[in-house]
Amino acid sequence: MNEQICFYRQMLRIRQFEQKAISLFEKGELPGFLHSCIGQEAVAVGVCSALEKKDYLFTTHRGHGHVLAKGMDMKRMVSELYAKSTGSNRGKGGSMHIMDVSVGVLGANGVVGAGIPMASGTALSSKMKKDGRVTVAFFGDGASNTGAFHEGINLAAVWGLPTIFLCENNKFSESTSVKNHQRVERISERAKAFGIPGIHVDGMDVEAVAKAAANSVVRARNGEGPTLIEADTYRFLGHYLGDQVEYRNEDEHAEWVLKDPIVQIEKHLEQAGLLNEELKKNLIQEIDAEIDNAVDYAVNSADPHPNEAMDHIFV
Amino acid sequence: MNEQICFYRQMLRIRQFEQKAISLFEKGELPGFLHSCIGQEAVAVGVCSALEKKDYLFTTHRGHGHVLAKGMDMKRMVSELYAKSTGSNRGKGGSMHIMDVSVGVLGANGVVGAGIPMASGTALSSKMKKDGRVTVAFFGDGASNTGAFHEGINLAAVWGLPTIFLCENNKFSESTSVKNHQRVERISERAKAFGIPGIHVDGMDVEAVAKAAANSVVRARNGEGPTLIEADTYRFLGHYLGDQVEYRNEDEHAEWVLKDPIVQIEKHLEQAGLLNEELKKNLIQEIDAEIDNAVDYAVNSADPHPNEAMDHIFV
Amino acid sequence: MRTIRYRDALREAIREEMTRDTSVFIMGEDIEDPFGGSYKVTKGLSTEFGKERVRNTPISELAIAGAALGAAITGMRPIAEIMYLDFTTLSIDQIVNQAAKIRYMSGGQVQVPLVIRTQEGSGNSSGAQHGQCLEAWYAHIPGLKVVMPATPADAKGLLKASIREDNPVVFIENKMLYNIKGEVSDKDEVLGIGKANIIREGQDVTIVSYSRMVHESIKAADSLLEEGISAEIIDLRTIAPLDIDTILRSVAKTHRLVIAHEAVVNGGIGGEVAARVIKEGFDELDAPIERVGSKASPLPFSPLLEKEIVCDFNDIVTAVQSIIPNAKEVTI
Amino acid sequence: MRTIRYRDALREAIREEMTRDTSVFIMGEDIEDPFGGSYKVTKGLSTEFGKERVRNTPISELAIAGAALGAAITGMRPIAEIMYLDFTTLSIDQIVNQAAKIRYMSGGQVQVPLVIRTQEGSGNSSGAQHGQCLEAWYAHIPGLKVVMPATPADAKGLLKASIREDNPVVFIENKMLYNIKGEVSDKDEVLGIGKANIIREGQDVTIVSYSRMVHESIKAADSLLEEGISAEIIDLRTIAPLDIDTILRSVAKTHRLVIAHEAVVNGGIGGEVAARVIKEGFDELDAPIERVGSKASPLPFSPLLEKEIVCDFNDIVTAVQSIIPNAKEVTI
Ligand SMILES: Cc1ncc(C[n+]2csc(CCOP(=O)(O)OP(=O)(O)O)c2C)c(N)n1
Ligand SMILES: Cc1ncc(C[n+]2csc(CCOP(=O)(O)OP(=O)(O)O)c2C)c(N)n1
Ligand SMILES: [Mg+2]
Ligand SMILES: [Mg+2]
Repeated sequence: MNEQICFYRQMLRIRQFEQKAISLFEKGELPGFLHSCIGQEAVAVGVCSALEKKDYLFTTHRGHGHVLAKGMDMKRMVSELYAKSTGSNRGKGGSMHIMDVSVGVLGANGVVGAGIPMASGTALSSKMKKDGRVTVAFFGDGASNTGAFHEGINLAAVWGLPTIFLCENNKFSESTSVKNHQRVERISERAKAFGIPGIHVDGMDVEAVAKAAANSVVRARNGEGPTLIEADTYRFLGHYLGDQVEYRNEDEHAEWVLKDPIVQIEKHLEQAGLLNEELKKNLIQEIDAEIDNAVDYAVNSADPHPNEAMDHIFV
Repeated sequence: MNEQICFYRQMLRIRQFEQKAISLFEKGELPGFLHSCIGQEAVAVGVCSALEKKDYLFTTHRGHGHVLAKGMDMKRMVSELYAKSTGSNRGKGGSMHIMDVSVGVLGANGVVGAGIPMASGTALSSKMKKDGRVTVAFFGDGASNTGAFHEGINLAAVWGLPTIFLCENNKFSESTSVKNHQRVERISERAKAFGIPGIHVDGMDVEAVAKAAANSVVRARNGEGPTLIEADTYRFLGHYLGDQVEYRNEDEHAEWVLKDPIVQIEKHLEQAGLLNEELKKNLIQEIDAEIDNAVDYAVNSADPHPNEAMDHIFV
Repeated sequence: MRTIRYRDALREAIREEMTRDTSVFIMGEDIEDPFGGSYKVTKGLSTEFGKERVRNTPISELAIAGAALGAAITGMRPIAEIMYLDFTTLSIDQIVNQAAKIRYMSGGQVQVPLVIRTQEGSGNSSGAQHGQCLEAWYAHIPGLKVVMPATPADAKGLLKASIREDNPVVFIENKMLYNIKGEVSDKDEVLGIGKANIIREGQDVTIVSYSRMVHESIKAADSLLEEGISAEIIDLRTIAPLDIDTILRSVAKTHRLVIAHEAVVNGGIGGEVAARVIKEGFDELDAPIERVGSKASPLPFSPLLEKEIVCDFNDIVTAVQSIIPNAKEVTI
Repeated sequence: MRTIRYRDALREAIREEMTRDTSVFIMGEDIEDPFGGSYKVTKGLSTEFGKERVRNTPISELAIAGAALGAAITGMRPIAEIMYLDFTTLSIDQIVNQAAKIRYMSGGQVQVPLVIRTQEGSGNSSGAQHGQCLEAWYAHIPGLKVVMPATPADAKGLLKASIREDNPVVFIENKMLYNIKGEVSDKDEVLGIGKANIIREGQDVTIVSYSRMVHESIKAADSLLEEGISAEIIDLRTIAPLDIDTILRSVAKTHRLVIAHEAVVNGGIGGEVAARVIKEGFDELDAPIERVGSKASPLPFSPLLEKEIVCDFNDIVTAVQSIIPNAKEVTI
């Protein structure tokens, strides 16, 4: 498949997935919380296009896009959202702790910033074992104010570890605008504190993201150390499902919605004659079928047995 | 007194004090640990020359110079090192926790970096109360790798607080060379992460330090927010008394000893005809008399009564 | 008297203290309007008092606690909100190594009128990092007071007391209590920190509890009453200092003790209470002391598994039954 | 058998495990040669194994623990040295919220062969932030094992066991023990985590202890023997899991129990031990359980005041005497 179509398809898949998850959540089918990544699909797809299956990935509470793009099996993923025994984490993790070691997804995290030092650690592992893997840690603009960010990246810088620190600046930390939680203009500037390259990229442009990620991955695999990438993007919905988003600046929002990464690539592909309504409909159908299939699988899966509650605490 | 002579005298006072403390410690008279600031006197004196008595100061385990320069009473200070009841902290703090609220010394700290967020808090207090005070937080190159550094300074930046973050880059974090614990060339560059000014200054030149500090204090008092100052200096002795310093690069050491801030200003004053052997001898005599007096006071002070052990836990 | 929710009682306490004393202010993540805090406790406050006194912070738990401490030792009375107790792990150096000790280390030069407000508790599938009950950690630290209200009235009266307190207080709410309603006085009622409350008198067994488990204890006592067992329920309200006298007096009457908390049994406050009672009330005890708490596991996401791990009134009933061999007639 | 120091025993354990298994490595502040660590435990190791496997870190306790955890879940066996237990407060999110839970949260997808090595203890005027005994915190967390050796032989055998363990271990040394000497086997002896050790048999009272207080317990027992009281001494060695069976068996023999640790009494492990014994050995007890620990205060700098706060063998003697009304003849 054409690379661009491929990107498009993956972004669409994430968008459709998130929309389905929202509707399930609203129907009360999914326990816990849900943090939608709608609007940020280009970052997930662009970054993961530069990765191999063996590479490691850390994500956040807003991680569905990342793990789908990394290749996580959708059935096990949806089952986890349903807290079923067939879930990737056997129902013990949920959206906020989703993990799939088989495709290098080393976990979402409920503690903002906490994946960053862990990512330095897996990259250290790779460096010591010379296994050629790189690690990507996704996190948000809000996370870039945590001590974990500073300590974790500094350590990777000092040790020259193969890590990509991928900051999705989606303009919000919960209800707080990025303008009010930091004074620095560009988060990529923070790379200067560590003596590593800091790259700023349009996070609504999947190809730009893919290129920046690919360059950083090459650097990492060559032993040249970590890179901090800031992808400029926007959280189209609330912080979590149920957030009333009263704090949102509607002009800002409207401006960003115009930059919808999926709409952008659609236009692009249409102009290039690579996409038409027919193909689009087919893609959506195919994607929705996969999603429905995954939901069916989850719904029909067994709950965990109560006896399992005390399993997996110790080896 | 001429300002330069005044600087010189204060630096000399710190140097003589530290030498006395070392000899007392080596004789086994002082409990706990001792971290000498010999070589770093110009930073303490330069910075404190820009402060008023009401201003707040946070220091570290290596803080004797700072608190002396801030105007702490030497008798209460030595008594604290002796763990006497007349000590500033009544013998409960020691060198690593020395505090004297009466001159704005809000404490040394045993946890590297921990004074930084506290300094943002006292500055917040000043901002809210409009009391015109500024806060200075001293810390080392090693401390600039802590999460506390990142979070504490970011908060002060976001809130535009009247704080001066004063990093003494003395080239070591215990035994670890600054080259091995961070990759950034200049710690002052780290200011970029917060969108605040970062200033690099020769920490062996007391006047340069004084000027940089004065500028930052003006900024702070004018409500323009915090400044990060990196003062380039050198730890002439080991990390603590007893450190064998086997890790030291002797060439580097020799180079820095040539920049001894006290020797530099002596030369300067001599050339300007402001200092001669006579005056120098007098100054030292006067200083030593003060120190001996303080030591006498401490030695003759009572130990804390055992009953005081459980005092001061709660108000 | 009005009937209001726990969350509103907390807000009233903050509001009244901010009105009363201009040195009181609050800082934390996302507490400003219109969001008004993750659990909406601060809703309306930034609108009323302005963003100088109701301050949103970056995600910087260490700096939140540290800056609040700095403000506290220089004449302000900060309330620092840490969104989840789980995240106080990131502030804990400032709480434990600094705030709890600075008065002592300085030989009494400063006082620390600092409130760390946070919340804990399971029951809504928040998973392993959004519901831990770690109050025992804070209760182990000399220099800290630890307050854990179970009702709207206590929430208000104890938060007011905590704000007026000149020592650092870790004030722990429970997320499942925010919506419970209860009567709250219209007056400026400030409760005493360190005083337990006998919320129901009884003869056969003493149930000591606090925070959410108080409500489970009440359910358990109701159910026990049906089989003729009369339980006295003590709500500790403050776990440090511990009101051991109230407990001992009750045990001297009932001769049986069950301690119930949501925290994991092992290492929880229950052990401390048991050990104190053993030492100071040894001769009063007619049966082993039973502890009820959650199983020694991280919290699972699955609601079904979560129920397996977390204790409830049934566990209290079972514990009581295990030390009262034969159900008796109702004695009150 | 050789007689070596505790610190050398620890070094031997690390050295042997690093030799045996190339996935073992160590990271921490100032651990490389020529400095060799604040307490010189790692002296010589970076020279022998290289700086790839013996890694100095920046002052970044959160990142040290987090990076070690990342390495642990991807096939390495890291030892993370945190210079003082007081500073583990800065790592504790990674230890407690991440390392202790990641296996559980992931439904068993990873194992966590991680050792957090640190040290605690008072006695050298280090003050309030360089000597706290907070092991009870870690013992309260499901998913962690907590090891606290008292002797060189245990230090070696238990550190080797901890390094081979596939679960996270918080390994807590005591700074005043580094120079004590003891016999250590020449063989590759790996001890079992979770097994207490009866280090002296006795009839009249059981003294349960661990880490440095084991040595104070021995002094106390010697002194008690002179007045005719025969004490059995149990060294827990591991406080999580707790070897309750060994304790119960001993109490079934002596019918009296004293628990001694350097940590503050209130909220310490002593409460947990007492509560377990009360529940499972209620009928065996002839006297209240006594707990010996430090007073509820931060540690003062003054050596004189420090001695006031920290418990020692005298306190153990007094505690034993308080539950044995009349000194008897020597029974063994
Ligand atoms: C340490 C910590 N503090 C606070 C929270 C609560 N919280 C969850 S998500 C979030 C905002 C995160 O913002 P950002 O990093 O920008 O990620 P985004 O949600 O925008 O994807 C906060 C404050 C948390 N989970 N962890
Ligand atoms: C959080 C923390 N980690 C480790 C230590 C041990 N320690 C004490 S001083 C020091 C080095 C500090 O280096 P730097 O900040 O450069 O200050 P300097 O000693 O050079 O003045 C270390 C690692 C500590 N006290 N606190
Ligand atoms: Mg964001
Ligand atoms: Mg330094």
